Amino acid sequence: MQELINRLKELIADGTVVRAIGWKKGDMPYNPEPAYFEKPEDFDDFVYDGFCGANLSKMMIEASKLEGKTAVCLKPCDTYSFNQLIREHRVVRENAYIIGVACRGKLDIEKARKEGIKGIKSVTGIDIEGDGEVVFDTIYGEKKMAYSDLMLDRCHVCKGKDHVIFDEVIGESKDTDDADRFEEVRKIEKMTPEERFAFFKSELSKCIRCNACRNVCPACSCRKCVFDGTKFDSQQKANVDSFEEKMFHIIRAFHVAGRCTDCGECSRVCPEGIPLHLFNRKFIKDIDDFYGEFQAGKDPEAQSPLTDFTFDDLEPKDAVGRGE
Amino acid sequence: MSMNEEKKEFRPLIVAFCCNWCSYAGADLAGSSRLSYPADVKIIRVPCSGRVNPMFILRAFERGADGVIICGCHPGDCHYSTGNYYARRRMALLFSMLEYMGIENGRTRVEWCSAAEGAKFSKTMNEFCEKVKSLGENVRLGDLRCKN
Amino acid sequence: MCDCDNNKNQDILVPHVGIITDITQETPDVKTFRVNAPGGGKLFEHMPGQCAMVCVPGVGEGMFSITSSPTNKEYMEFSIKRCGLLTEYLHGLSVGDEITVRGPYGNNFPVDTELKGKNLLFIAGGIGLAPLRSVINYCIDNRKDYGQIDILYGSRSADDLVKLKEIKEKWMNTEGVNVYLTIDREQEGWDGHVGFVPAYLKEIDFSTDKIGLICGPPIMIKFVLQGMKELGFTDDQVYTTLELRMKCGVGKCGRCNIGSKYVCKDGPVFRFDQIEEMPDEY
Amino acid sequence: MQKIGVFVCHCGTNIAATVDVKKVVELVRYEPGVVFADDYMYMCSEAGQEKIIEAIKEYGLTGLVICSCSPRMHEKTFRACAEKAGLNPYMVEVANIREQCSWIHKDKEEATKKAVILARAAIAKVNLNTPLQEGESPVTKRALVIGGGIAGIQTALDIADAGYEVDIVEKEPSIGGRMSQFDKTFPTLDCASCILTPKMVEVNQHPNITLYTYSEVEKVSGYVGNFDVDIRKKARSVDFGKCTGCGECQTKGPLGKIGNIPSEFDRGLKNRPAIYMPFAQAVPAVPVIDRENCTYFKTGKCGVCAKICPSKAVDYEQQDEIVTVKYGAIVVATGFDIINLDKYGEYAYNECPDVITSIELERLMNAAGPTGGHLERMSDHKAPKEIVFIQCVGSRCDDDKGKPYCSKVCCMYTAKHAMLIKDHWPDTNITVFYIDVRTPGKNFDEFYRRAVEQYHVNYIKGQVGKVKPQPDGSIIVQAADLLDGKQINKKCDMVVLAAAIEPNPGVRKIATMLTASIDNNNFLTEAHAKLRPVESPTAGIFLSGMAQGPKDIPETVSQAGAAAVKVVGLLAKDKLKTNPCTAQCDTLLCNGCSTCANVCPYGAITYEDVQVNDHGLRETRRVAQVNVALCQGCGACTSACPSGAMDLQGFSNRQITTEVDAICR
Amino acid sequence: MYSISKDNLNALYSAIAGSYDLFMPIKAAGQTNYGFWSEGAEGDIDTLKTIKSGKDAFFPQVEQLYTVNREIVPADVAAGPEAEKAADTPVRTKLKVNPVKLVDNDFVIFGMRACDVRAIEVMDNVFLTDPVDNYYKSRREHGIVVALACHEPEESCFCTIFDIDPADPSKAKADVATWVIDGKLYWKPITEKGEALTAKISSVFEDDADADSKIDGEKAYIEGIAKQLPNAELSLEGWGADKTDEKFKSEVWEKVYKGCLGCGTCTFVCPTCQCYDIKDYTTKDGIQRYRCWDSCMYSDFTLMAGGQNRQTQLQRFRQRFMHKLVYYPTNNDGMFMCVGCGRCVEKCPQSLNIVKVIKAFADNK
Repeated sequence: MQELINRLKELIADGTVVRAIGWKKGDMPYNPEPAYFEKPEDFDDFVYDGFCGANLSKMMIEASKLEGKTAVCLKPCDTYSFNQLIREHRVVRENAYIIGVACRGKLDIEKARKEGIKGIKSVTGIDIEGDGEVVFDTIYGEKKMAYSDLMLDRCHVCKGKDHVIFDEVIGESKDTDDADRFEEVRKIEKMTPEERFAFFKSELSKCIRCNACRNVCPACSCRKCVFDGTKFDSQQKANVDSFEEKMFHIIRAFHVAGRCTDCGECSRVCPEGIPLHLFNRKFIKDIDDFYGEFQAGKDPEAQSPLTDFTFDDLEPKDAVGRGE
Repeated sequence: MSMNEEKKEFRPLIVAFCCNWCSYAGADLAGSSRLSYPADVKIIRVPCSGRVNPMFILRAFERGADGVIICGCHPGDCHYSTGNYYARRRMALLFSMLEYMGIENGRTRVEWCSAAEGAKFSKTMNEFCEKVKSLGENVRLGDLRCKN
Repeated sequence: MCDCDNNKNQDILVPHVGIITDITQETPDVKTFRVNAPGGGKLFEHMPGQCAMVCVPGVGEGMFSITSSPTNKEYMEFSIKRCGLLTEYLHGLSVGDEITVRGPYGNNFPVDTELKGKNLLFIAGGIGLAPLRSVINYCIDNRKDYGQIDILYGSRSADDLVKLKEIKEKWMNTEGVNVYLTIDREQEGWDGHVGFVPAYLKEIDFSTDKIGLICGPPIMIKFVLQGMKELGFTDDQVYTTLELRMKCGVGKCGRCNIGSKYVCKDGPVFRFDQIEEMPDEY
Repeated sequence: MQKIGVFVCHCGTNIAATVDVKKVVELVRYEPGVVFADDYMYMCSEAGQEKIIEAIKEYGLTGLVICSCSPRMHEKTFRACAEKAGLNPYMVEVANIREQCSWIHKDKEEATKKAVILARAAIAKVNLNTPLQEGESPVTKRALVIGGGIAGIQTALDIADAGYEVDIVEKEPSIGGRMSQFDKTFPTLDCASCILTPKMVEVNQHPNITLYTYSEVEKVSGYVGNFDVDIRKKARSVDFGKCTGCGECQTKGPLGKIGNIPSEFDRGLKNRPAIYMPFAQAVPAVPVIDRENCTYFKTGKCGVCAKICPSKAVDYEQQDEIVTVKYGAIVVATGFDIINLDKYGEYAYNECPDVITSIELERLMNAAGPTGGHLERMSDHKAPKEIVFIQCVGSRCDDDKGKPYCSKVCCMYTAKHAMLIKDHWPDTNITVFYIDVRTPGKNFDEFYRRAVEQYHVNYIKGQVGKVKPQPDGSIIVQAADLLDGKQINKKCDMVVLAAAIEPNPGVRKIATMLTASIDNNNFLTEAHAKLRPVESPTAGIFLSGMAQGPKDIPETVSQAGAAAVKVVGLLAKDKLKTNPCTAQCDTLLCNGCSTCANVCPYGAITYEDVQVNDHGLRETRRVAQVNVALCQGCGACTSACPSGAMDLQGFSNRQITTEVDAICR
Repeated sequence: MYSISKDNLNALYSAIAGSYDLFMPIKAAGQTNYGFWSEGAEGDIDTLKTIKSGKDAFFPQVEQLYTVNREIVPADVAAGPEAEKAADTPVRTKLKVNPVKLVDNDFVIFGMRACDVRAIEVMDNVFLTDPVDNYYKSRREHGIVVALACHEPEESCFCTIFDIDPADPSKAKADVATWVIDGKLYWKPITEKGEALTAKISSVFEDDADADSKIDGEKAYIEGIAKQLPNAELSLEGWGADKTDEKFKSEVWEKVYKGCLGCGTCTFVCPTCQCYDIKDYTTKDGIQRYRCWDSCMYSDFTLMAGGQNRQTQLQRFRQRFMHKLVYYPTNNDGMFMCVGCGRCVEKCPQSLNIVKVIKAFADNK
C-alpha cells in the first residue's frame, strides 16, 4: 500500500496527473470510501486493503471531464469495465492514468455478519500484501475467519489476475477463483419453472428500488435511465407491484447484456442482498452458448454480441426449452 | 362479471408485433384469403421486427397480455437488410431470460413470415393461440393493478 | 350537488374536478385557462399570490399561481406557459375538458396587512405577471384601501405581453394607476418604450415611498432588485414570489425547500430580507 | 389533447357483415380525444372522403382514425384526403378491421369487440401523433435493368425510348436470355430469333442504353432515386474496342470449331471451345474466354487464339473491373431456369440420353441447334417415331421435391412442340401424359384443340409412374390412365419432360442486395398482387418477367412495358418526397455510446460534439445525429438505445407503448 | 409484568394476529424486513436491524391516494343535444375522483427498536402538523407500537447521541415495551392502547416474579455495551437549529460528497426520511394516483421542465444532511432528523454516511 501511495504522490508531484482516485479510510475498519486525492496530506487517509471492493472505473466518467489527467486505481476486474467505457466513448483514455492495483480477492462484511460477528472495533489480516486469517476484535470478543471465507462471491469466480488495460501495475495479484462462474446459473436452469419463478419472486420482492445496483454499475452509464425518463411511460420509483421489479431488473440486465463485464458490483451493493449478478450472468452464459464466447471489456474494439449477427444465428424458439 | 361470463372458456389476450413489409402484409394476405385465426390476436404494426423493443414485450405482459408474438421478414429478407437479425438475437436472449425466471416459454414466440405466407401467418396464429390457451392466464408477469 | 365535494374531508392531496370554461391565447406560448367547478362557480377561495396544483390525470401535475383575483367571484384563472410535458398537454385542451385542481397552497401577498394603505409598485417580466395580476386586480377592486399603484411590465416582444387587453381596458383606465410597458427590442407597430425592465425602472426613477412586488425570470429579478436598491429601496420593502419543483403543495414531500423554508407552504411569497437569510439554492 | 374523428367503413358488406359498425362507432365515441365518430358505406370513395373533409373542417379535427381495410391499401388515400382538408397527413391512423378482423372472424360479437380494440389502439396512437413534414431527395435520372432477356430488353427499350438512360447488366456473355434458345413461339408459331434479334440489335445501338454483359451486380446501396450500384465487369479477355466479331478465334482454336466444353446455350447437347460466343447472333458479337476451361489459363501454354486474332483483340491480362454507377430505379428481370431433375430418378433423365427436357427439344428443333434442326435421338441419331411428352414434371407438387405452383407455359409449349413435330415429320406418333391441360389466354385453347383435333396428338390424362429405358434403345413409359384407371405401358423412342420452371438461382443474392422481398419459391414479391404487380415493396425496385412469377412471352413483354412505365414515372420526377418517419435523437438523453450507429444499416448515424443545456447544466457532449436523407425509418437504433434517446417518428416508443396499453386494456 | 418463552413466540404472534394485523420483522430470502405476519411466516426478532426500518407501517413505500375515472355521461343528460352542438367539445365524459378508504382497523407493529420508535416522532412532526396528512394520521391512530430493547447493539449504532435508550424502550413513545432475556420475552404495557392490546392477548402470557430485576440486569448490560460503541461519543456540536448559514457554505461538502452515487439506499433504509413523490398509473379501471417514497439524492428529484434548483450531486448530498441536521431541527425545536439507527452506515454502497459527514465537519475545525 505504501508503494502505491508513494507512486501516486510522485505522479501528482511530477505533474503527470492532477489528482488520483482511490480509497479513503472509513469510520469503521471495513468501510473505506472511494475518494479523490490531490494534495500530499490527502494521502494520510489513503487506504487500499481487502475491503476496497468498489469498482472505481465509473468515477472516471466524471473525472475525465476535468482539467488534467486523473490517476485511477483499478483492480484487474475493474479494467474490463474501463475498457468497456472506452468502447462506449464514456471515458477519455488520454485523461486517465491507470494504476493496476493488486488484488487477492475483496471482502464482504456481510459474510462476517452472517457468522454473527458484530460490534466490530478493529480488523486485522486484510492488508493487500498479507495472507492468513482475518481477525475481528469486537465488543463481544475476538472472532476469526479465513480470508477466502470472507471474500465476495464474485471473487470466487474471478476473471483472472491480469489487468487488461493499464499504464502501470503495482503489486502482485493472486488467483482467487475456486468455483465455476456459471454454476449458480446452471443450478437455477435445472429447477422446474415453478421453482425458478418462486426463487426470483422471493428474491425480487425484497427489492426496494433504491437504484444502487443501477447507479453503481459501470455499464449503466446512461445520463438518464430509461426508467427515469418519459420515453416509454416507464417512470417508476417504487415496488407498487412486484412486476415493476421484474421489469426493471430484466430490462436493466438486457440493456447491459453484451456490455456487462460481470464485475459483480450490483450484487455487492444491493442492500437487500439480492443476487442480481444472476441476471447478468445468465445473459453472459447465453451469449457464450449462442454466439460464441465473449468477454465484454476484454477487447475495446470487439463488437458487442447484440450489435452483431451472423446469418445462421440461433432462432429464438431454439433458445428456450433447451433444458427439456 | 356475471356468472355466465365466468364460466366461459379462457380466451387469451395476444399481442402480435408485425413488421410492416413482410408479416403485416402476410396478415393482410391471410385476411384476403379468408384464412381465419382467433380474434384474440391483436396486431401492432411496426416498421421492422428490429423496432420491437423488449420494453414493449414486457409492457404487454405487464398490462395483461397472455402471449406476445413477434413476426418479421425471413432472415435475409429484411426490408431494411438487417433488422430481423438483431431482433433474432434480442429475442433469443430475452426469451431465454424469461424462461430462466420461470415464465412459461410458450408465451413468447418469434415467427418469420413473408408477405406471401398468408397461410403460414394464419397457421402460426392458430398454433400460438392454442399454446397460450393451454398455458392459461399469464399470472407470473402481469401487474396486479391491471387485473380486475 | 357536485359529488366532488365528497372529497373535501379526505385529504388535502385529493383534488377537485374542474372544467375549463374558457381559453385565451395570450401570447404564442401562453394561454389563460378559466376554470369552474362542474356545477358552476369556483372550486375554492384563495388569496392573491396563492397557488394551486393543476393536474391532468395520467399526464402530470404542476403548481401554478392563481392569476385571477379573489374578488372575481365567478371563476379562477391560470396563465400557463408552454414549456414541458404537462404544459404542452394543457395547451392542447379545449373548452369543456376536465382537469383536477387542488389547493389553495402557500401564503399570499400581505394585501390585508403590510400592503394596506401603501403605494404599490408592481414589476413583472413575461409570464411573471401571472401571480401579480391577482394582486393588482385585488387592489384595483379594493381601490380605496391602497395608495398610488404603479405597474411596470416588460416582455421580450409586444406579442409576449400577457393580458394586454385587460391592462389597456381596465388597469390603464383606473384612477391612480400608472402602467409602464416596455419590450426588449424594437418592433414594428410598437410605439411604446423599448428596453429591459431594470433599465426602464431607473429611467422612471420611482420614489421609495412604496412597496415593491416583483415577479419574473430570475435574471430580471436580480437586476430589478439591484436597480431598486440604487433608487433607495430596502430589502424589507420588496416582495417576490418563487417557483420551484413542487409535488405535494403542503411542505412534506421535500422538494421545494430553500434551507428550512418550504416554498409551497412558507412561500411562495417572500420579502427580500427573508430571502437574504436563505441559502443560495433557488 | 387532440380532437380526433373516427370513421368506420362498412366496405360494403366486407366489414359490415361481420362487424357491427354502428356499435363500433358508439363505443369509440367516448375514447379520450375523440370528438366525432361516424360510419359510412365506402370510406375510400369520393363521397366517403368528402365526409372526412367536412368533419375535419366542421369539428376542427386534429387527428383521424379510419377503421377500414389494411393501411397498406388505403393509408395513402386517407392521408391525401386529410391533406386536402389542411390536416397534416401524418395525423391519420388506420385501424385494420377488414383484413385483420372482419375477413378472418365469423362471430359477429367477437369481431365487433376486436374492431373496437383495434380502433382504440389507433385512437391512443393518434393522441400522440405529431405533424410530420416530408423531406425531399433528388432523383438520379438513370435506370438499371438486371437481366438481358426479353423482359430486360423490353423494359430497357421502353425506358430508353422515353428518353432516360438505362443500363442492362447481364451475367452471360450475350443478351437474349432464354428466348434466344427457343425455336418457335406459341400461339402464332413465329420464329423466336426472328422477333428477338432485331430487339437485341436495337438495344445495342440505342443511344440511351449501355450494356454490361458478362457482368454482375456486386453491391447496392442507397435508396429510391439514389442507388449506388457496384457492377463487376468480369474480364472477357477480349478487347471490346479491337474485336470485330469475325469469329476466327473460335474456329481455329486447339479443337477447332467443335470444342470440348458443353455449350450452355445448347444445354450441353453440343460442345463449344474455351473462347466462344454463345450463339451466332450474340449481342455484343464479342467472344469471351472461359478461363476455367481455357488451356492458357490452366497451364500457361497455348495462346493460339491470341496469335490468330487478326485484330490482336485477345488480352489474357485483362482484369475484372468494378464500376460504380448511380441509378434512380432498378428493374429486376433475372428470368428463370428449369429445375434440376436429379431428384426425379423415375423419369430416367440422367440415365437415358433420349429422355430430354422441353428446352433441349427446342434446341434440337432449332435450325441453328446441335442437329441443324433435325429431330433425332441423341443416343443413335435416328429420327424418333414414337414420342411421349410428360407434363407437370416438378410443377404442382405437394411434396418437397417439386414446386407447388403451376409453371403456366408447359401446356402451351407442349402443344406447340407436338404440332411442329407433326408438321415436319407427320409419321411421328405423339402421346402427351397430362394432369390437366390449362390454356387460358387469347387463342390458346384454339391452339391446343388444333393439336388434338387436327394433328391427332394423343392426350392421355395420366400419371406417369416410371420411365424405363430398354436394352434395345426403346423406352417404356409406365403410367396410370386417370380416367379409366388402367395401367398403361407405352413404348416409345423419345421422352420429353415438361420440367418445372423456377426463378434464376442468382435472384436470391440480388434480392438481398436490393432488400427486395422474395417468396418461398424465390419469386420476387410484388408490392401488391393485384394493384402493384410490377413494383417490389422496396421503393425504387421494379419487377419484370419470370423473376416475378411464371409467364409466357406476351405477358412478359407487357409486364416489361408496365415496369418501364413505372420507372419512367419515377425518373420523370425531379425530387422525391422522403419518408418523414425517421429516427430522431434526443440529445439530452444521448450517451454517445455508438450502439445505435453499430446497428444502423444505412450509416445514417454520426456523432458530433454539441453544446447542450440539460435543465440548466451546460456542457459539451458527444451525441448521435441522424441524417434523415439516409434514414429509412427501420427503428433498429431505437431498440438498441438503452436510454430511449433514439426514437422513431411515427412509430415512437410512447406511441407503440400506448397501443400496447390500449390493446391490453 | 408479563412474559412468554421465546420458543412460544408463534403463539403470541397468533394471538395478536387473531385480533389485529401484525406488522413485524419477518425473515424471507435471507433477509429480515417488516411485513405482515401470517401463519408460517418466519418472525425474526433476533436480527437487530431490519433492512428497511418499520416506517412502512405508517408511511408505506407505496400507497394509493385515489383513483380518477372517466365516466361516460349520455350527451343529452350532460347538456342536451343543443348544447352539444353549441360547445366546441361537448362534455360527454366526466372525471370522477374516488379517494381510497383510509385505514380504519387497528394493527400492531411488533419489535420496533427504540431508534425506530423515535423516528415515528420525527415523522409525526411532518405529517401531523398543519395541514395534517390524513393517510398518515389514520394509520397512526390505529397503530399500536410494541417496542423491543436492543440486546446487543452493534458498531454502527449511535442512537445514544440523540438521547435514545436502546436498553429501555419504555422511555420511547411506544405502547408496549419488551425485552428478550435468557430465552424469554418480557412484555410491559405502557399506554392505554398497550393495555388494551395486552388485555386481549393476556392468555398467552405467564407471570414472572423476577421480571423487574431481570430487566434491570439487561438494561445495565446493554448500557455497558452502548458505552463501548465506536460512535458513542460522536459530537453534534455545531449542528442543530439555525446553523444554516455556517454549514451550508462550508467547503467540507465538496470533500465528502464525491463518492456519492446518487442512489436512494440511504433514504430508503432510513427510518426518518419522508420525502415522497406522487405518480399516476393508468389502468383499465381508471388512473391510480399513488404516492411513493422518493429520494432527495436522485438527480431528478427537483427536476422540472425549466431547470432545477439542486443541479449537482453536491447540492443534493448537502440537502439530505442539512435537512437532517439543520433544517429539520430549525423547524422542530432542535429535534434532529436522525435517530442513529446506523442503517445508512451499513448499507451505503460507497460507505458514505451521516457519521462520516459529522466527523468530517468535526475534523475540519
